[in-house]
Amino acid sequence: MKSRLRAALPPVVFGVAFFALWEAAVKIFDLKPYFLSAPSKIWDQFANNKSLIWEAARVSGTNALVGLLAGTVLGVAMSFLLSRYRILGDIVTPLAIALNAIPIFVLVAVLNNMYSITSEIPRRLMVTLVVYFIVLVNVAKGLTQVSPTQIELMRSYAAPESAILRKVRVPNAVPYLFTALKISAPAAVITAFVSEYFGGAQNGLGSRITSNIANSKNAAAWAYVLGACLLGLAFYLVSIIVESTATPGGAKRISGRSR
Amino acid sequence: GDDSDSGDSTADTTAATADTTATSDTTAAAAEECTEPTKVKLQLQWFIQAQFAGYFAAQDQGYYADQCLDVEIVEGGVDIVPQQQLADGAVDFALSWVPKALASREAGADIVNIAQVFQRSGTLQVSFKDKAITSAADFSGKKIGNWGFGNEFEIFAALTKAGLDPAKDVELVQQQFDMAALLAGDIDAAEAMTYNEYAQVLEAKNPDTGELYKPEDLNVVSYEAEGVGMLQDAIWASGAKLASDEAYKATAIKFVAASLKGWAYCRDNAESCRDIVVAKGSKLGASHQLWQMNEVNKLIWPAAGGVGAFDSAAWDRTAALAQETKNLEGKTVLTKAPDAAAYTSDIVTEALALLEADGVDTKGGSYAPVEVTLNEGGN
Amino acid sequence: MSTVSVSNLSKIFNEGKANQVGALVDVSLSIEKGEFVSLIGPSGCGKSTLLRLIANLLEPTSGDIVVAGKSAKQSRLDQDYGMAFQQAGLFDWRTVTKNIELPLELKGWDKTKREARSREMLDLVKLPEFADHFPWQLSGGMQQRVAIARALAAHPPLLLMDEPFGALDEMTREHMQAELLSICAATGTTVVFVTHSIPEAVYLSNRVVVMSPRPGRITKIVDVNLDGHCNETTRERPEFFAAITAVREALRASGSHGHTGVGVEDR
Amino acid sequence: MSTVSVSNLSKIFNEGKANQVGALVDVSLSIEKGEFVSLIGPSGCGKSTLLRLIANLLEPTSGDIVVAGKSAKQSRLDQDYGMAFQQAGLFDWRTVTKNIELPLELKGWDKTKREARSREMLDLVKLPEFADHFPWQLSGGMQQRVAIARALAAHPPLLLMDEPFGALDEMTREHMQAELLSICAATGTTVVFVTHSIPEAVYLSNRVVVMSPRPGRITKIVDVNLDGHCNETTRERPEFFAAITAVREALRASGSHGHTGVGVEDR
Amino acid sequence: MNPLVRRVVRRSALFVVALVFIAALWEFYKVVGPEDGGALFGINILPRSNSRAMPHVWDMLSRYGRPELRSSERKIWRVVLAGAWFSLRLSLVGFAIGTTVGIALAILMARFKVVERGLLPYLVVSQTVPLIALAPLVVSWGGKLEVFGYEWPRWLSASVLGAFLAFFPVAVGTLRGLSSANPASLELMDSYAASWTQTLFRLRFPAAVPFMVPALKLAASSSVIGVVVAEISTGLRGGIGRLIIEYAREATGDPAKVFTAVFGAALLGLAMAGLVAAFDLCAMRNRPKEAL
Ligand SMILES: Nc1ncnc2c1ncn2[C@@H]1O[C@H](COP(=O)(O)OP(=O)(O)OP(=O)(O)O)[C@@H](O)[C@H]1O
Ligand SMILES: Nc1ncnc2c1ncn2[C@@H]1O[C@H](COP(=O)(O)OP(=O)(O)OP(=O)(O)O)[C@@H](O)[C@H]1O
Ligand SMILES: [Mg+2]
Ligand SMILES: [Mg+2]
Repeated sequence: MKSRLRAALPPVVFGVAFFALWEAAVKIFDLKPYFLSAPSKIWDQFANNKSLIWEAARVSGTNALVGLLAGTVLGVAMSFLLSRYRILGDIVTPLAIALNAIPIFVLVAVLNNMYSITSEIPRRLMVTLVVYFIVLVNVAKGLTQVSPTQIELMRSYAAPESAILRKVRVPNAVPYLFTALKISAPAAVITAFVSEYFGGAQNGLGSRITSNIANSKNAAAWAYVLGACLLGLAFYLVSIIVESTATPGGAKRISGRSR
Repeated sequence: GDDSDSGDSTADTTAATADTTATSDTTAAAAEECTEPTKVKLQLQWFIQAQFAGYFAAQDQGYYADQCLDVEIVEGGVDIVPQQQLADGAVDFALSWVPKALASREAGADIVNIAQVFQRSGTLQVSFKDKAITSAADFSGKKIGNWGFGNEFEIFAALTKAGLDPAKDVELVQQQFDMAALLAGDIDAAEAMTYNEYAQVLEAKNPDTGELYKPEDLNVVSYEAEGVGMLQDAIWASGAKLASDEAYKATAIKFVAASLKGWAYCRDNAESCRDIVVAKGSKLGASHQLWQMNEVNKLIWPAAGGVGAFDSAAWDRTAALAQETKNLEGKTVLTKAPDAAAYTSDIVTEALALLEADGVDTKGGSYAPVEVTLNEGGN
Repeated sequence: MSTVSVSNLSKIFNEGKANQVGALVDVSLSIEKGEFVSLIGPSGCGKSTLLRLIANLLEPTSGDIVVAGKSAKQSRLDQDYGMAFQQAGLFDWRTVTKNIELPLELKGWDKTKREARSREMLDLVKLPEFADHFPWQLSGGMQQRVAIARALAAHPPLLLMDEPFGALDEMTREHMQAELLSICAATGTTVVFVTHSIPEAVYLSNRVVVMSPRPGRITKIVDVNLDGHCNETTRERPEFFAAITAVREALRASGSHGHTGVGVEDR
Repeated sequence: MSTVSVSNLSKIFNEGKANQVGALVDVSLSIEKGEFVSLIGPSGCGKSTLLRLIANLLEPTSGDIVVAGKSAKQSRLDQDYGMAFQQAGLFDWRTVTKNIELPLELKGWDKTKREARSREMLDLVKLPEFADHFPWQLSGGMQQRVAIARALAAHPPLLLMDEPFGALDEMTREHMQAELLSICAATGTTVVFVTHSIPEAVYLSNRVVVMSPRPGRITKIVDVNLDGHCNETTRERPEFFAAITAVREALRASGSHGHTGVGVEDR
Repeated sequence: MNPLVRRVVRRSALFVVALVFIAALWEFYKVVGPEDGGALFGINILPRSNSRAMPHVWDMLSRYGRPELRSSERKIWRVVLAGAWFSLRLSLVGFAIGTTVGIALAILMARFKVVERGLLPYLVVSQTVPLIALAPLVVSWGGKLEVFGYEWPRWLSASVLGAFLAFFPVAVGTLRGLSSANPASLELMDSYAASWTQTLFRLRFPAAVPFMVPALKLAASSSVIGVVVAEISTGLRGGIGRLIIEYAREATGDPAKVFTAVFGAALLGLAMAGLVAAFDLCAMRNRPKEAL
């Protein structure tokens, strides 16, 4: 108990100091509310608009979640294909690298025209794409980078390729999948906001932030930003929790391997 | 390219400066010769286009130089809020729509409207004939496009006036930067400026006929006609500096005068202004820019009280709408009435006097728009 | 009939390429049922390669291998042998028990039978209380013991072991050696055992096969005559020291102990 | 005056916590200048811990350590010793030469002097043609030889070595043992040497310190009297075998060889 | 042929194959796909295949060869290339700032555990702050700052936003790398009585390089994203972000045009990725090759 308290102390102290400085800066430099609001004002706004923020977070969060799930499923499926057929990997890998290097969100403008702007599909597709590549790269690595000794062992048992897949490759890839999820969870949330940037239904966090900023409602905008941070954090925490329940000692395995 | 050639015609400088001296004694010292022009930064709301032609014309025609000003015109962006740039001191003057600027003022930005350039609202809601949307009351149950970024208040005002709840009775959709959503039928009616997006529709090909869309294919709801038009492009200045800094005030007068003279030039030379804007690097096509020039002129001219002057009825209506209209979040633009210091007629009055002395027609009573043919893609 | 019979075996890696390696050249060896044979020699002399060839994990370049009267491949498919590798090669995501049960699972044993056997094996390697631990919670030596348990689990008639005791400390090692000998004695298991340690080879084996590298070949086979292996005092008997000396000399005679060569070790 | 003097030394890890480990209890030992002392004992008996304490890489829980007449800390700061660890611990990004030069760099030696010394060391460990190779291009045994060269490079008066020959094959190991002995004889270096191998301990040492675990303590010190260590035939002499037997018995007497304990190995 | 050259040639060839493959897929869909989109399993997942939504590949390619505007001579490929080059420079500056800040933070966190525990959670949170909320702030602050007597150039705001996205992966990756140094190696340095800085430069940093390479790759693409978003957001002229938004406005009448800019952004991303790959080759030259 005591040690847990001590572990929590530095972040709390840092946070308090940071917000105190912020609050003080606003007071001392007399920063106007259109420019930067004090944390206390932002908190007021957050408390007053909880239901609105929750509504908006639900919309963006749903987009992020749907994209996250779809991207994960597609990424896992594709990485299975890649590990099975080398030639496919040779063709897809350079594309994946190239696509990964593009600021993918510029595709939103294009996707919005390919689908209806009133639909959430383009946004979800965007998230799907981003997640897909993260999952693909990691899981494919996990499926192929198995210890040669283990493969040799399975062959000494005269195990068929399907048994090697089930008993060696898949379990070996599980921690990689979770690493990918930990990276993609916040990425999915951010992508969901950025996708709102190019138009569409005006009910998500991203569009609320822009419209409040445009209307000089700085504190309200930052209250939504706070909502955005909490949503991102929630996604991140959930992915960590899922990992620790799904793979006992999973984190340890990865860190052990990287050493 | 914003800071480029600010006028090379120094021929008639002397006359202009002589006039300035007569009206404003603070600049008496600069009377003889313009040795070091005052640097001025103007923040636009958006990218370079004919919507801002007057300022570019003033720059190009040397009107600013005549006033011994060296004006840098700063482009806007999606998230650049011009009045905030002004309040932060990053620029000296900014263009902004009145309701948005008043919201900033309420949030602590000390800015003052010194010239109301656009006398009318140019916002439309455009839809295809088959949707039968001829007034705001017809919005009910429809997908209504808007741009967000604070440009949507007239829609809310019209909805409110028609007895509709923006959060329930319509589906609001943020448009992209193009009109594709309207053409594709994703939205029933799109927000459009007379001078820009409306033209974009008319520049697109109708796949059914193989020809460009015609005005006859469209229904147009004009918010000005609906009685909910809010004041748009105005020149804003720093309130604190106006109050304390005489030199700034003098600069403001000269700047407004030269800018309005630029607008007068564009009224009479629409094609030339189009060329100036295109030369400045606008990426929009030439026929589109000419259309825009013409439509913008219609929003400015004729100006009964003189270009840039304040019509208190329009001002009060704008302020009232801004206090009453609720947006999606149930908030109004303003929570209380703007104070009297939100605009001042002093500057524009002196500027108009300058122009009158210069023989400029500041009312444009005889203004008549030209006919513009749009080409495909605005080219 | 010999359990393992290798004749004129050669293995060349990357044949015809720039990095061609003659790992084994013209190796012949015959191992009787119930015999314990150790392979010893400097790093890179082809001990592991020979073991892998017998296990049909590699195909020979030339020569014949007969295991339990069948082709090497058939005997792999029939699961006639158990193998322990130089590296423990445990599965991180399986508990110790589950690791030991793996070969049994693949053979299609049912659950209760598997569990009984794995408990028995854990007792043997003295790790009963670690049944539900994960490999990464064990020390290197303990991991290696689990790997040995796994190799023994199916009671295979032939054991192929590649330096299985390398990571163990001296005392544990001696215990494991004694256990291995008693198992073999009880079940008549044939063992081919790779080691770097001369005393270990001598203590365990009926015959010690001494190899030399570049190219890998057999230079000498030392017969060890220590009747009654399992005796605690064996290691202090003069015959034991005599055999050690014989193997050391054979190793020294085979010359090249690769001080300067790039003896790529595969661990 | 003794080079290393340890009195009533105890080391308890995680004191006061649930996972408290008494690694060493009340250990006293005195090592004379020029002496070669080996530490032997089952895994987890505190050999590495004792070496680390002498090197001042750990602080003792109680007791005194005097090295070269100074406190352990002072003698670390003065770089009075060279250390070779259980793992080679070479830096992947430095060539073999650069790895050997590392301690010299940190001592501020100039370039030419460093180069001369590293060449000399490479000759000693018989790896002169690998000077510009990177560690990962070397076999495990070769890497360990580089680590030994690094430990010897500064010609420290005291050498602390933790199973330095573990990864070497038998023949290379014998060569390195001979080299180490001749260096020590020539320079009068004092050595504290940890090993798992009884023959190695006996072959190298003046005294073999036998330790037992839980808690780690010294159970016996065996004096070895093999005058003239460097002889090639030493290993075949009866005195050699006699000393081996003595150490084995001391080890067995100390009993607990930790089959079932959680012998966390630190490698 | 040099194996490195051969690998590069093979990679490029495969890349071209992949591109052709994608282009063929695109055109194939245009033939079979529904004009106005459609549903699959009840979800409206099929995109519209009409030419406003999906222009023909050759239309997009030929658009590069035609002038940007009727009134100008400049062919679009030159404009896009110039835009990509402009944004590349901003991204490089952002990447440099982000990397520097990230490494500095990592060193600080590696040195003082308290800083790590206090700061790291907030670094994670900082990345979920949408750029759109920050862009106006940075632009305003920048407008007030003077750097060494020079006025804060407007483009620097874009670079700073790029840096804001880029610093995070670098900080986390480097921190992980710095603390990944083998405990045995750390003990070795201790036994040499090496100071913290000596250990940092001789051991921790070299040991961190393998962790920094993937972090830098992420940082490179993040800095591009930051810069492009900032260009859109602040209306900075000259870069690819600005072109995208300008061309997007014209998508109504000239749908192929916006694709030219999107591909320009891809090129930009590839250039940055290539840069990091070159660094990777260079820095990992003497490291063991990853076994596969
Ligand atoms: N897959 C392979 N490809 C190429 N060469 C190989 C391969 N496996 C082994 N070799 C080479 O074959 C030779 C014999 O290797 P092997 O692993 O059998 O040696 P070893 O006697 O087991 O050595 P150690 O005692 O180090 O384990 C070595 O020179 C090695 O480099
Ligand atoms: N840093 C540490 N924290 C906690 N316990 C430790 C630590 N280092 C060693 N120990 C414990 O101290 C005891 C002695 O460890 P030490 O490493 O000295 O053993 P050793 O004799 O060198 O064993 P080996 O032969 O396996 O190297 C062991 O029980 C070990 O678990
Ligand atoms: Mg081997
Ligand atoms: Mg140890």
